[in-house]
Amino acid sequence: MNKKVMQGNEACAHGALAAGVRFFGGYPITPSTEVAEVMAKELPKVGGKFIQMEDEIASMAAVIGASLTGKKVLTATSGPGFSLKQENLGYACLTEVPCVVVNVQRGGPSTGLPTSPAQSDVMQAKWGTHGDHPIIVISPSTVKECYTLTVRAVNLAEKYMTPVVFLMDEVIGHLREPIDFDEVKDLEVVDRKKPDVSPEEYVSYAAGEDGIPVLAPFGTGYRYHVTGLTHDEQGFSTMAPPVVARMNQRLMDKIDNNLDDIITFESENLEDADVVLVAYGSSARSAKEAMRWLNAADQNVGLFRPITIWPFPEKEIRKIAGNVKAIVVPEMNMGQLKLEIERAAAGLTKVIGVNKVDGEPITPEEIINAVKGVL
Amino acid sequence: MNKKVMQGNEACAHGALAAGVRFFGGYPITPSTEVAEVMAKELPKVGGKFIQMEDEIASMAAVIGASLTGKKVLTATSGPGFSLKQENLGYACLTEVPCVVVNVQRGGPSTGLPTSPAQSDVMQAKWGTHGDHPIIVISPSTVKECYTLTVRAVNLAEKYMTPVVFLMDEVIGHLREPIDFDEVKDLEVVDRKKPDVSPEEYVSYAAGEDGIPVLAPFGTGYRYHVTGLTHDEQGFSTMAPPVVARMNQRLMDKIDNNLDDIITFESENLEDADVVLVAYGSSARSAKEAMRWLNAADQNVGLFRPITIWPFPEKEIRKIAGNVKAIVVPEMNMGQLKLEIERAAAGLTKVIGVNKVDGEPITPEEIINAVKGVL
Amino acid sequence: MFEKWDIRLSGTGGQGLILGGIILASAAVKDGFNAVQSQSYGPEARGGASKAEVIISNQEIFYPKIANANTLLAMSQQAYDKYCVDITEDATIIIDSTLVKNIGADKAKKRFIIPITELAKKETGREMTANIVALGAIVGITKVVSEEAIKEAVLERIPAGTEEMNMKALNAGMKAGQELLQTMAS
Amino acid sequence: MFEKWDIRLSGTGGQGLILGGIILASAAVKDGFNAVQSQSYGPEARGGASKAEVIISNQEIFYPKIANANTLLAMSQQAYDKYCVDITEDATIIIDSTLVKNIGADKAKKRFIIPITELAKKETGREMTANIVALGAIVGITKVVSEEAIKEAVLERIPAGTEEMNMKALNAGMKAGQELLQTMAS
Amino acid sequence: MNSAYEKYFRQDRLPHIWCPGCGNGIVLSAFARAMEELNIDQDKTVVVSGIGCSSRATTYVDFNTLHTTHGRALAFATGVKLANPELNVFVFMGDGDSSAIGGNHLIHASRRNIDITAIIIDNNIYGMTGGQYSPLTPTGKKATTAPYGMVERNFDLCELVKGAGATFVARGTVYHAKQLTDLIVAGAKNKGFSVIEAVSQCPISYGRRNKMKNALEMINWQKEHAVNVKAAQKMNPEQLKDKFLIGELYRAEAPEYTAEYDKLIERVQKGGK
Amino acid sequence: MNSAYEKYFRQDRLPHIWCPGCGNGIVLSAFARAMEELNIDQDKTVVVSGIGCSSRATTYVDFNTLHTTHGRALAFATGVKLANPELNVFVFMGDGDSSAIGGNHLIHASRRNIDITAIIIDNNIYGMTGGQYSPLTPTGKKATTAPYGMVERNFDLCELVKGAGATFVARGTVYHAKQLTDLIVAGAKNKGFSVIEAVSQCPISYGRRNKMKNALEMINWQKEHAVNVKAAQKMNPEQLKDKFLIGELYRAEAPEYTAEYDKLIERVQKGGK
Amino acid sequence: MKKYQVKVNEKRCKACGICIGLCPKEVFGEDYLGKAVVKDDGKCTGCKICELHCPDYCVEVGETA
Amino acid sequence: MKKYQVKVNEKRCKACGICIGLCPKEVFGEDYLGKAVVKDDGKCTGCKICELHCPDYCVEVGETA
Ligand SMILES: Cc1ncc(C[n+]2csc(CCOP(=O)(O)OP(=O)(O)O)c2C)c(N)n1
Ligand SMILES: Cc1ncc(C[n+]2csc(CCOP(=O)(O)OP(=O)(O)O)c2C)c(N)n1
Ligand code: SF4
Ligand code: SF4
Ligand code: SF4
Ligand code: SF4
Ligand code: SF4
Ligand code: SF4
Ligand SMILES: [Mg+2]
Ligand SMILES: [Mg+2]
Repeated sequence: MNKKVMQGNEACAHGALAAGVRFFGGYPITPSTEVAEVMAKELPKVGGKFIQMEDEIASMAAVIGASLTGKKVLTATSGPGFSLKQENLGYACLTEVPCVVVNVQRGGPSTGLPTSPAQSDVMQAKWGTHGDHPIIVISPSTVKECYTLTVRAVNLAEKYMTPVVFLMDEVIGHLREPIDFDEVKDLEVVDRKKPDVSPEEYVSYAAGEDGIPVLAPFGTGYRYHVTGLTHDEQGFSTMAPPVVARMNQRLMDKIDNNLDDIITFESENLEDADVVLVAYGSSARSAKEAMRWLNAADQNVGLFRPITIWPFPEKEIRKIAGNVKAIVVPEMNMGQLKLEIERAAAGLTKVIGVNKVDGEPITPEEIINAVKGVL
Repeated sequence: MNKKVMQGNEACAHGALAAGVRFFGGYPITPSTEVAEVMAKELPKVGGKFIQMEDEIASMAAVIGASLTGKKVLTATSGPGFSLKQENLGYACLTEVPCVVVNVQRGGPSTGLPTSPAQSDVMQAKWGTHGDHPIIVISPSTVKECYTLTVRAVNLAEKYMTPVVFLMDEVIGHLREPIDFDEVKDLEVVDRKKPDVSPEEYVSYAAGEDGIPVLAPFGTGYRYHVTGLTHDEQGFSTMAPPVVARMNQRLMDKIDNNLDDIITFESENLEDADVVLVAYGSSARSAKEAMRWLNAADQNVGLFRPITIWPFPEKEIRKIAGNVKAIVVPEMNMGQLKLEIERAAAGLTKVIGVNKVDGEPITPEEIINAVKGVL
Repeated sequence: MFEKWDIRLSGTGGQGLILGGIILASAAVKDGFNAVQSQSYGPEARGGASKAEVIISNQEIFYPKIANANTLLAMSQQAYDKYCVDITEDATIIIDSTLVKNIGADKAKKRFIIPITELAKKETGREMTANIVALGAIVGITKVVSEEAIKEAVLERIPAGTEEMNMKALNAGMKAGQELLQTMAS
Repeated sequence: MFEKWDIRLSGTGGQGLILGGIILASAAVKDGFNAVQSQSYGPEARGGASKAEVIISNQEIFYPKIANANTLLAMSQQAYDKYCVDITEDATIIIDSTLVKNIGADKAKKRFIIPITELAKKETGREMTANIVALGAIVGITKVVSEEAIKEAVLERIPAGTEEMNMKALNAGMKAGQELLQTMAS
Repeated sequence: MNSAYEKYFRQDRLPHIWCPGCGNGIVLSAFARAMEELNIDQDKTVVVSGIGCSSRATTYVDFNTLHTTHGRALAFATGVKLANPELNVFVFMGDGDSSAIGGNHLIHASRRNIDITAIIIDNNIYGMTGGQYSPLTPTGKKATTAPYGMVERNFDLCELVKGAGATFVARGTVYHAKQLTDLIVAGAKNKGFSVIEAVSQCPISYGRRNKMKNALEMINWQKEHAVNVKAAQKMNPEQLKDKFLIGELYRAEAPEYTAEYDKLIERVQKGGK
Repeated sequence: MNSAYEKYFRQDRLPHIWCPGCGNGIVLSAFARAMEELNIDQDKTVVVSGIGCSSRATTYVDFNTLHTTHGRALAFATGVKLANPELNVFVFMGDGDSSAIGGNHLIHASRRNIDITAIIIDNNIYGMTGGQYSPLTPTGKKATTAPYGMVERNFDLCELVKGAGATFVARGTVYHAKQLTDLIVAGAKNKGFSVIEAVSQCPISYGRRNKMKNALEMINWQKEHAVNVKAAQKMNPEQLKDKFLIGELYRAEAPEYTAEYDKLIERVQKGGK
Repeated sequence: MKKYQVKVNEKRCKACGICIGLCPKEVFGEDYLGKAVVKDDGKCTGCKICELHCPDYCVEVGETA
Repeated sequence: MKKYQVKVNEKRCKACGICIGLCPKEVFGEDYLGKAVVKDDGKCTGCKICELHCPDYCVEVGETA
């Protein structure tokens, strides 16, 4: 046993370091700043680079630039900063440059409640930038997961050559819990592929059978072009409709064809549940607490916790919807993932939101009351 | 008859002028630039102000600042610029400052296809900024509507004290069609309410029964505070949960309680349609053309065209879903509003997308083929 | 009767073809028709092939783009090569022989070859007016809009002070078109 | 048996209560318990009332916040007034009488009044160590964690060079707590 | 202070949220005295700020106040001023707010020479977020994101806005509180874009970390290191080592933007081109 | 040109998309010749650009090329350079790209003195979007968004970056194409942030609207209005009226950012604080 | 010689120590919480350094008789 | 005196007129599309102004015998 009490934000930073992140570009913002602060302190020790850029737009740009040199990269922000990163986040999606963007959600909209928790950037994490684009969004519920899932986020980014949004919330970000470092010391670490052909044969955006391109680090002898314009396999801009269609489709497919690998979730008591709670992030903790009490009172209540928020575990929800009286969705927002759950449920069951936007976390009691209303 | 052949972008600018817009702050971007160019030319003539700001963030800020002096304001942009405006768009939502944001959609993601049409910012228009927030989004299908609906957009902004997104696409923006100015000369124009109490009694964000606050123009003797922090009725920041909850709820309610006034749509042949096409923007023109041919071939095909995209005409779609074999949704994206339609349809019917992201508009033939597949 | 003209004006950036399209659409509106005009851009709306499309119809026009033109104007070799294949069976095609030297790729039955740019230079001293000459030729050949309407429409859209020059250009084009039409008819 | 401690440390920014909470949670972990620590911020995490919460349990801790504390430390008047109402029926409440002058708003049956800040100054010469004195008092009174664990935890989290001073503070707190406990028990 | 205090502060909003010894409060009183000296019409005055401790200033002063987004205050203010040039517009910003995320708006307001007076409270740090380095944190100093000392070069803010075109550039300090009022008055009177950098102290997030144990020590540091620009002319480089200049540093004549726009409107409405 | 052309251009990407007579092509050949003179390692060189006509440069030159988002080229480049300081980094930007939307990154790259060479093609206009005014459009000139003449003041770009801290600042023109190559070479050799403003012509979106009928006329305008900074020293204000300076305008010594960061790493890894 | 009365709004004083340290005449002392208290305003010269520098507007220097 | 051969890559020439106008020796003329054509490179002095200023890299000045 090698337990250390650590904050969620700190754990995220240490997870990133363990995953091999060696470049951090960011801009401070509550409640995510501790991620940057740990990186500023730790990166030089391992020969990595930390830079506080002039704003979030520049931070996002800097990590993309750094990633193109072959480094694993991270940036961290919260609501307003996440809004500012959107344009360049879209650039990373299209140019297929791996990077992890941490968003520790706080109360919104606008400057809102900078020190209060919320989960109101869930839809923004998928739809925040213009144009159709793929995205992977992962949401931790414990401090330990802040560590382990950051490793996973970095792995997914490198494997699928894509930005991954690590969607935390203020409760988890500032919570301190023990992590047993013996348990997390052997996590798998994935590195992006290197070209296995000579520079002459290399075609940057050709993408093999898996649909994932191999981008050689700048400076290693493979000269190619990267652009945010819609481009062809050679990486050069094109307006030819068939090429455009093909490239856009591949971009989506590289995620959509690998849902089984990308989507993870936790579930409990689904078998003969009358009501299933669907919750993520810190709200899933409230939901678990509620379930503990409800089960103790012999109520058949189950829990489904999406860990991968996007792509959304649609299939699993559909299945649950067919078997229950109601799905109850506690979220610290006005009902966002609930919309997607409703869509997936396709009228098979009621979907009931437990929503709260007053800057306070949802309590187990509030969930219990909602469940009692339908049982 | 007083017809003039005009471009969609131009018509939008002239509509804004007719609605009383007297301030434009923008930053050029294809394919929206003509809106700015017309405003630059016309505003000084009527004593209004045009400014090209240093970027889209600043443009959004400037129009909000100008609106607070009591002016009606407009800004215009496209994809990447719309991404950049998001943070301050959220600020306008929370501070309840009326403004109209034109987004002439182009191919994305990222820089994408700057001169090609797309409809891939539909979800972004609702979810692009962090935090839960209300938004009104309107989408025109003809050049005439670029004029008349811009007037409506300005009216709604002023009436509901909220930003309105005017969501065009490149096809409509650059299309030239005749407008008969005799037909549009008497459009209703709405001005925001003025305080009907003395400065001493004035409470900026108190909001009357209608839930809409009255913000006195700066400089008229009503001194108050505006902040993007979550605030109380006096406009000052607060973290008190009940106040936060109340203010956030009112913000949503002022839209949600007025759906009948805000939501408009066009429908045709819904009565005994086997298939209904749901389309908006320029794709609705392709859909109409398709319907014309299908009806000519005695097929029972109807059309539902949301003019207000957000809030979404959910009730209407639910009703249609109950009566048809399928809903077909042509969109120049990978299926965005389709998701919302699926949700609203709640499993009552099939929802089939006709999607295209190659930079070309959807042809009537493509829609006809999709319909034939289900008939 | 359902009447519909799908007209494509093609050439290079800077030739004023979009303005030509607008004028044509305006003229059609003056004649009481419905009309829409659109164009497609290269990556930057400059250089390379340029095209403007005009649809004119006595019914409402929904879909505003043209797949196959029934009238094509080609004012550059590149544009000719690119667009002469996307035409209807009985399309009319009008070619500026000053700029298009290799003709033959198209399968048009009604092909009119006119040295439009040369004519513009000769008649007005300025190549710039080639688009107006071309409009004249189109109207002269197709009669898609009335002479009156096209004149009015041209006058509305050109810079003040250039009226005379543009009328000269328009008339030259119409005359060339009509003459050619008669030659072919006879 | 399900054992759970809901401990709230309250005072003003700058008193080091969050560090106190972290140390307490760490000590609990050393003792083999589960523990979580959280805090709430004012608009800027500085000034005004500050609170740190620690939950210690022998079971997994899901919901990490505290509604009603069963142990409350109050190190400012404002914090006392604000938080002394949100406690369980049988809560233990520990008050720094150096800073809290008006006592009585709470309904706690187990109320311990200790001049924590004064004690810190006296024992170590530095008010700064009041948080450690307070920790000592909490442990002395509640025994929520072992003396060993709290010592280790303190030593792990304080700046090098201040070990002696902090041990003094901790011991002073424990002693004060234990003494008071005995007095009350007797 | 008293009369200025009573007139220009929102009494019901005090005490402010700033930490003990924070320089923001002192700058704000210097501002209030300047308003008094200008005998300004509160109804016709807009005070805009960004996000940061310093930007909370707008909560406390009794004008039309606009607390905007981080870094964007000048862009909002530009909209206010251009839409209604009759309004007096002042802008409060922090060093990070104005020169990091807001740097672009700062140089463009300077370029346009729009009639706005910007008061930049320079406490060398991001106070609000707890002490990260800013573009005005001196090289070598510590911050939570510069645990080994600030490795970047810092701006000379006054040189920056001068290079960008501001027509009134001054620096003051919290210690020289009276002069600060004078500089704000002079800036307000300049018909164009005026920048007053107010060197201030953040004992909580900057001082402690950089071996200045309290506000008093920091204020005394200002006293010892600031040299009036006029006095500096008679000093040699040796004497000026480690010192910074205060006072009116730069002035220039240039057309003011909103006035030029009004002329444009007049010209256009008369049919000009 | 020939050997530089063959070596440094992506032959298969030409002809470029620029309009007839556009200055971008001329600046790019000046750049290629500079690369030849520097005998640069293409594999170890990254060329970054933003969005605009000028920024299309990265399509045509045979390096590691990165065509980014509008205004952000320097922020991307900062990431590239800091992550791998062994790479030579050049950045192409337009006047709008660098000084409007990208102004903040420009001043921060200047402040950091990061070892990047920025070539700003100043054609006084937004070319790509068809002729809107930029912060470098001279007051009074016409643009589609300044139909009555540019009402704002324009930046002096070189003064701006100097005020922000750049350590090498130069201006060249397309007409003085050989000198432009020399300036790029000198900029590249400066260990720090170097800015070369390349005055260029956009006949399509700027010239025509401002009574210069073609590229040739615009190039000749450059010839007639540019004065070498050395020659200028001997000229009186009368003679310098309406003229602009070209050549090396400013140089300074300052620590380079990525080198400083490497020192920091060394210090930390040795256990320093 | 003029006489001055110095008042501290104790409620609002945040105990920053500025007035105490800056007053050239040592007019102020501090209470157990570090808040400023007027020890002896007889020495006050009316320079108002304290008033100008109190970040919380709690010091008031008035002229008496 | 050295002799020079001047070549124009006609395919790539965009007819901008720069080389034609800048050449001090009037070596270039233009064809019917405005493209540069070498009229007489006998007069060429090898100054390379044309080559340096062609935006489309179509002019090549070579030394001959
Ligand atoms: C877009 C955005 N990014 C980051 C933040 C977080 N933030 C709030 S204030 C601040 C910096 C404040 O520093 P400064 O401007 O120097 O003001 P001070 O607090 O020191 O007065 C930051 C980074 C934010 N609110 N919005
Ligand atoms: C965020 C964003 N805003 C606006 C644009 C549109 N845009 C593309 S290039 C450009 C300006 C180009 O001007 P400049 O930088 O001077 O380059 P030039 O084309 O003149 O070489 C603009 C505004 C964009 N692509 N992205
Ligand atoms: S953190 Fe610093 S700047 Fe902010 S209020 Fe406290 S002392 Fe002032
Ligand atoms: S628009 Fe101007 S800058 Fe752009 S390619 Fe054409 S001439 Fe060059
Ligand atoms: S006025 Fe001067 S002397 Fe009097 S108390 Fe204040 S600082 Fe001291
Ligand atoms: S300066 Fe003000 S706040 Fe500070 S100690 Fe004196 S009276 Fe108190
Ligand atoms: S080298 Fe000089 S003289 Fe010869 S053709 Fe070129 S410009 Fe003319
Ligand atoms: S400079 Fe080049 S492109 Fe221009 S005319 Fe001469 S050869 Fe042709
Ligand atoms: Mg600061
Ligand atoms: Mg330009």
